[in-house]
Amino acid sequence: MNAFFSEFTPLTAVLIIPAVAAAVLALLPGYWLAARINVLATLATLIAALALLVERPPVGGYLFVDDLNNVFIVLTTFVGLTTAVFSASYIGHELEIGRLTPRHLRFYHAMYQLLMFAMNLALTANNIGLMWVAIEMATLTTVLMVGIYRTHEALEAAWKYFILGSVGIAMALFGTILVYMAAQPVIGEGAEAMVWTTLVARAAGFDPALLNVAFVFLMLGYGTKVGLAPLHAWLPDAHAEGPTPISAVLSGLLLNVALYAVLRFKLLLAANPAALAPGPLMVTMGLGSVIFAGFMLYRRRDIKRMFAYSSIEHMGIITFAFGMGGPLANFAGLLHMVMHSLTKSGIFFAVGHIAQVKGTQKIADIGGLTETHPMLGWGLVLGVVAIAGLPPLGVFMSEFLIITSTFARQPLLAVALVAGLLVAFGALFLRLNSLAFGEPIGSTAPVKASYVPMYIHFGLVLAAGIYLPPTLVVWFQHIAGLLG
Amino acid sequence: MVLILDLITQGAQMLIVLLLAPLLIGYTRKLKARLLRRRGPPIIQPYRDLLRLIRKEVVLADNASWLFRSGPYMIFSATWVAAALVPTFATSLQFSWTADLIAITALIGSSRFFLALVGMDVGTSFGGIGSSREMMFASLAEPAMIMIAFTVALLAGSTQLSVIAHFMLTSAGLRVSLGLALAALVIVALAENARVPVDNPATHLELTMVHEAMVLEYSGRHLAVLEFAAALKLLLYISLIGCIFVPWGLAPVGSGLNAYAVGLASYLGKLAVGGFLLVLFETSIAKMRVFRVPDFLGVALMLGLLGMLLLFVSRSF
Amino acid sequence: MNASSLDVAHLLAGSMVLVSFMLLYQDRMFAMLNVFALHAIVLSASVAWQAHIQNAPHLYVPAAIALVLKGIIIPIALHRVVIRLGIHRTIETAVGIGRTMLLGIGLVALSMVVMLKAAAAADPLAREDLAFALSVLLLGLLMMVTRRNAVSQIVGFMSLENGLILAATGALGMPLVVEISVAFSVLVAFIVIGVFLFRIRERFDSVDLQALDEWRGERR
Amino acid sequence: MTSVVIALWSVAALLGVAVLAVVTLRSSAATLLTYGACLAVSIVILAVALTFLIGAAQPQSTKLPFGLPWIGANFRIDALAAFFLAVANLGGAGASLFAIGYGTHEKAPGRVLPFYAAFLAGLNLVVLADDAFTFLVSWEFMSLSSWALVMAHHRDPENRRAGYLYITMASFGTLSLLLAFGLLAGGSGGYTFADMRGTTAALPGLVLILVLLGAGSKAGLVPLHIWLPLAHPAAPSHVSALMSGVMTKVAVYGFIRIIFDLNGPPAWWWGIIVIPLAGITCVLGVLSALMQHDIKRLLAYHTVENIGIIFIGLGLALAFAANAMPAAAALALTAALFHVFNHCVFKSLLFFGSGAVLTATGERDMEHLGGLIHRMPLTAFAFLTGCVAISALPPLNGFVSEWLTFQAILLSPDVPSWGIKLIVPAVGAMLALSAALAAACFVKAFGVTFLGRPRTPAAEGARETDPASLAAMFAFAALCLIAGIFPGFVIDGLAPVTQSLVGGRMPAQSTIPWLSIVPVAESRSSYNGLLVFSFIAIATLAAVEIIHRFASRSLRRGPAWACGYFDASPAIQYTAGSFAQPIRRVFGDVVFLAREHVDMPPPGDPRPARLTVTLRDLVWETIYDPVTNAVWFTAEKLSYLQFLTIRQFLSVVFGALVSLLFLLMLVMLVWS
Repeated sequence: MNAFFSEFTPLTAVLIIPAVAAAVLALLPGYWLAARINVLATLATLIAALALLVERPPVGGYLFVDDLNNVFIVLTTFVGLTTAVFSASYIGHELEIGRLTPRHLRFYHAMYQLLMFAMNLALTANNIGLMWVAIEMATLTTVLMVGIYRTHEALEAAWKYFILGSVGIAMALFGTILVYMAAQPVIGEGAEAMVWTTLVARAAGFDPALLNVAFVFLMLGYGTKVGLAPLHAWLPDAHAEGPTPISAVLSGLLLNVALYAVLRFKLLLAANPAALAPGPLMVTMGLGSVIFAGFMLYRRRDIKRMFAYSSIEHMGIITFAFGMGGPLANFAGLLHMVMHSLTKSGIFFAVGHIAQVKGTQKIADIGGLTETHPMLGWGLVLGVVAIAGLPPLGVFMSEFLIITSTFARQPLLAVALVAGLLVAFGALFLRLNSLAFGEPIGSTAPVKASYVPMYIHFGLVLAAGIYLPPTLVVWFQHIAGLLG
Repeated sequence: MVLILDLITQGAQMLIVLLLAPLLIGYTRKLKARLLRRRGPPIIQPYRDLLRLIRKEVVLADNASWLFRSGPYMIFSATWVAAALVPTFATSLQFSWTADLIAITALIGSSRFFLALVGMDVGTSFGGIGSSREMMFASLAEPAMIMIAFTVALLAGSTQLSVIAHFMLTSAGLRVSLGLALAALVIVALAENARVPVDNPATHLELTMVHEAMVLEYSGRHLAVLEFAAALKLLLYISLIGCIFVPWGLAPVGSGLNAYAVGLASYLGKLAVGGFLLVLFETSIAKMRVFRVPDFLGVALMLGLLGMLLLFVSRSF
Repeated sequence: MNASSLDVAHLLAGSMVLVSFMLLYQDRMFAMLNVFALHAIVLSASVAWQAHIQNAPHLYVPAAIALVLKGIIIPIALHRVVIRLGIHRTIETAVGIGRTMLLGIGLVALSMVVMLKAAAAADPLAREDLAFALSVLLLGLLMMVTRRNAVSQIVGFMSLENGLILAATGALGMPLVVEISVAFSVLVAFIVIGVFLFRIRERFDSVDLQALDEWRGERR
Repeated sequence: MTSVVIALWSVAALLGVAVLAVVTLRSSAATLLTYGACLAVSIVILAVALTFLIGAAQPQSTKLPFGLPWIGANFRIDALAAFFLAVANLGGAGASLFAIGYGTHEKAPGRVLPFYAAFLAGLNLVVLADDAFTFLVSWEFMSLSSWALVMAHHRDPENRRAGYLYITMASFGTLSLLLAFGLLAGGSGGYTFADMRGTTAALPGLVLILVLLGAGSKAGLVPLHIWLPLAHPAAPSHVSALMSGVMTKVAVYGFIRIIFDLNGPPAWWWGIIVIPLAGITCVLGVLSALMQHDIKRLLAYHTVENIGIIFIGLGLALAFAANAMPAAAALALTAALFHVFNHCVFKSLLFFGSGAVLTATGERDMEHLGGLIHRMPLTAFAFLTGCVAISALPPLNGFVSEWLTFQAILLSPDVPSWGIKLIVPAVGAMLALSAALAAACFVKAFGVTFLGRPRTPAAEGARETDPASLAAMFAFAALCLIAGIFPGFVIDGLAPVTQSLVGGRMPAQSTIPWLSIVPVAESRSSYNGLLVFSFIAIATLAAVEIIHRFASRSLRRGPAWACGYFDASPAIQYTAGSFAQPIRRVFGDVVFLAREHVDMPPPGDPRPARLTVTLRDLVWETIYDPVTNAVWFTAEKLSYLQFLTIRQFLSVVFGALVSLLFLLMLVMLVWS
């Protein structure tokens, strides 16, 4: 399995740096240094990922980079970096108030890098088996991080996540096996029949029925990770009970990685004319998630759990878009995924500091932030405005494209989607009203927080909403074409 | 030549309405007294009253504002302009096109607007009663008036009074809509001029007053101006009815002096008859409770709307 | 490969379904653990047979894992757990045994139809195995959702996983099978450790001595 | 540099001002700086727009590399846009001038200044936008910045509720417009207005409905108006002026742009939808206004009424255009646009006045005011002018546009369609009724606020407001008069707009002798504001002159008489509530299910007698309550899914798997 670590290219660097960093951090005591190394490692990974944009390595038997996963890799490494910066100040505070001990910290940082490694591996894997292993690894690491506070709620959340995740993994594996079985008669036995590039190239000859069954399992298996209703149960608690940087990474990255897997298999089915179109299933689950999450937002009392549900909603939108297909919708879906990652992780940065200041995550015990903590408060307002899909921020552009393009083809679906969005919108602003405005509630002590990551994210979202650089557009359009 | 003649007629009309208005009041009062078996004041009594009021000193409430003092003049002039634009004895007024029927209604509206305001200025309870009731009546009377204007305008194809009058003279047959409009206009006229059964110009029992309540705080020349305005308004409505529904005798454009004489004579006749009918009606009916008035005016509104609907539906097939 | 070898593979796979049914049927703890051990042993036999007929020696590794870990170690460990934590010896069911069996039969029928329909193209051996594997998987899941008892849910999960291994080995020349089975062993190990760690007693639904429903997120 | 480029630079400048405001927040000069800059920029855009409109220049468009990558951000000025730019920046300039004085009283300028400039920028961008994306971005940017302004005084829970309602309704409107554009653009994604003009939408009727929902919810059409009377008063007064005077107009612009310009030829039944809606809006708006005693809320409800008047004109224009009557359509459209301008002027003026009163007394509740005409005479005069204008009384501007609307109604019998024939008379009656009620309402507003005697110490101690505010108010008062006596020029200015939209125009007015206006032909109808004004002026002067010649000069001040029982306590004055009581009796129990309950204690009982009046908002009860309840009910029920046990969640997953497999089986069986 280590065969592909032979030579050190940007591609392998993306994997090796986190792996090594994980090993180092596991041994390294002392918070100050560890945090710095954590940031440096993610920075190096990001640089490597950017290098991938410049010159693309040849397609290997186990690893490969193409336009599609390149987007994900860059996004993952970037958010990984900003989150590391944020977590430096966040974890520092946790250490001061003694919620975490230095022993925990070694574990935490090691796991953080391990998670980065797993996600990058899942993204770069050119082998469905390898990808499956990587995603399982990512799941396990996040399980451990979610439970890190050792509170009852944390353990409960971790345990729930673990069990549901395992079942999801099992289903995904079964789907993978089925795909292999479909490929094996055409391609022949051996690893070649699990290699993406080969599979897609020769998918036309596969047994369509087998592919259909496979997709059901894959959709449910990886869909559990994406957090689509009704497989979402682990997601809100895992977000709410874990450390906030992990919530940011979960919402911002891990869900995307799982979605990436689904997309890959959708490509596979799309390449087989006889197979049932995966679109309708994705559209249904996506729409269901949007509406369901929209309603679930109303009764939430925990701020992090609320935004976790909003993540479910947006994953639903993205799945819906990709399910609709077509160059416009795919472009929009891709854009929406990027925008959501940036916005949602930014929101969690804000929420993390807010929860630390107020010493609680209960929405009822937080109020009037724009007065007591303008930077955090307006940051939260900006984030909610963005996530609610209001211009001029980027999420609006993707929603604009999704709705208009859908309405031209499937009016009723578009109307249902709009209804779901509106419901969610109402809930978000209802809570924002009490969080950011009104009489200040709770501690008004000044906070020493790192605003930089948050505002970098929002700044990017804003910029994207106003101006998308043509190169990016061309790139995304090409991918949208690929996704068909 | 025509222009000059028209200018003269316009000027003459302005003076005539000014002169005749108090006379009409005196005439109606006299008639009313007679019908009630009283002798009643002489017909020219209103002129005397006005002069007397003008000579009296003004007693102004302490907190009366500039609006209270300038209000009467605005009310008077608005009413006067409106009255001056209604063809009385000749259709060819130089400035008749300045304001059509709708605009005249609106002019009366502005005078009422200020009347209601000055009623509230001193800050007594009676002024408030008067203003609020007046506006409530108006809120029904004015739309009714507009409906009437629509009905007539749809028939005559114009909202210009002179054109309408000419049309009525020449080519108007008997129309149901016209009947409805007439009935509505009479009701509106009664309400607008604070006559029985809507209001009683002679009363001084506070809680029944509407118009009187608004001018309660006025005295001296201000009161005189307001009384004059009220008289003008009555004249205006009667001549309006005359001009629209019994236009006979109106001197047409560019006709000779004798035509004008005829027009004048017929106008006086119309006033006399109109005043008589008004008095007859007033003496034969009792004042109604304030909150029955809306029903009364609602009838007018409905009649006007009905007349208009009939025309809309019976138009252009 | 000749017909007899097919029959043997078929027989073994089929017997796994049978054992799954026995698992569903059990309502006493230790008996269930024993049946599970049997389940694992049959699995290892089937995997070994696959290794033999596909002459793919690396498949003996998962067979061995199945035999040693799931056939011997884990059942014993779970015995310990049951005794140590004083878990009830009878299994608390959410759905009655009888109806569970009926459901199970329905699931098997479903998986048969789906697979035979689907894998019509694939080669017969694999197709049969696949059908059986799917039913084992579904039965395992069914067991997880119909049993209130933590241990039996673990057992359900593991039988589910056995189904996966069966499918994986059934797929001719599938690579990474070893890695996958190893990975799964890790997973299972995690679960069992979790049981120790969180001292799960009666019910999967909660993770502490006093039934911890109220620790579920955002309780009312 | 073309007009559109100048306009865009000015918008950029406004955005720059917003940033600047954030930077210079600490300094004391921030207020003056921001509003001064806004004033200057608004005047620039106003000048550009006017020159464009008067010069009747050809449409100019430009394209920036922003927004949707493959179409960019398209901007365009044509006659319509120019007119609305003029209106918007007229209001903007006035509000900025007013705010130079008013803004100094602001407690939290940091929550107002940046968003104010941004709001102005948004207003302009909407009018300039020439593709769906840019339009919606600007549209929602406008809502967002104004939402922030509504939330400026966020500690008051009422304001928070208003802001929430507002932003939710705004988002609803935007999404409706989004769907409308989806129809107009079609599947190919032709998002530029140029493409939309070229093609006709799949379902133009549905587009109309969606735009009525979208633009109507922003403009305040019944039943989508509920947010307006809450949100407009909640903002600082100069912002209220902008929201009522300008933002609703921009919404009207959106309606005109999409329906008249992009949506292809109108169908015969469009008018039948729009006209009654507008009529109901008129009457309901003015009646609700009559029931208010918060002066700013009263003004906000009047905005609803005026929007109704404007939409009556638009609906008539649609009906005429659908029946190939371009001249009539031009008349109706001109009436609507004229009223757009008028309402912008006098509604801003009135909100300025209410703002001045608010700063002078700290009161918005008319029941606590009174007698201000003595303490703030100039404000009173300006406010009175606004009242006369909005009550559609000659010779001011409000009357002219309403008169034109009446003239348009008088042309409608020639429309062949029966629906129109039956609806228009009723709507005409509604219009007349609402005009009369408006007069009543503003007698109440001015009378209770400015006349009579002060009801509270706050009103007692009021002082005249600052010169900047007064300058703004008097400028707009002057505009009311000028537009009222020279309407011909405004109408001629609107000619290119109607020409481009309905292919017709009203006869040229400025050439007519005596500057009177003639909608169709002089034999039909004409009105001359100038002469009416001069007649009234002359008559007044003459009367004053003559009377004073004969009359006695002597004048004595004394206590008011009031039939002898004059009581010193100002509590006996008629209040806003008592003034409206007769009208409430007449209309209220139908429209609001008004109930009066008198609690009259028996003789000897020292309790005060108490009259309680209950009004019910039927629109809210019949439409919004059910929706909110449904949402909360669903949320409540679904929320149980948060509390399942792991096993139950597993069963859900299991169920999903099995059912999907079953479905797949069925599909495959059917397939083979």
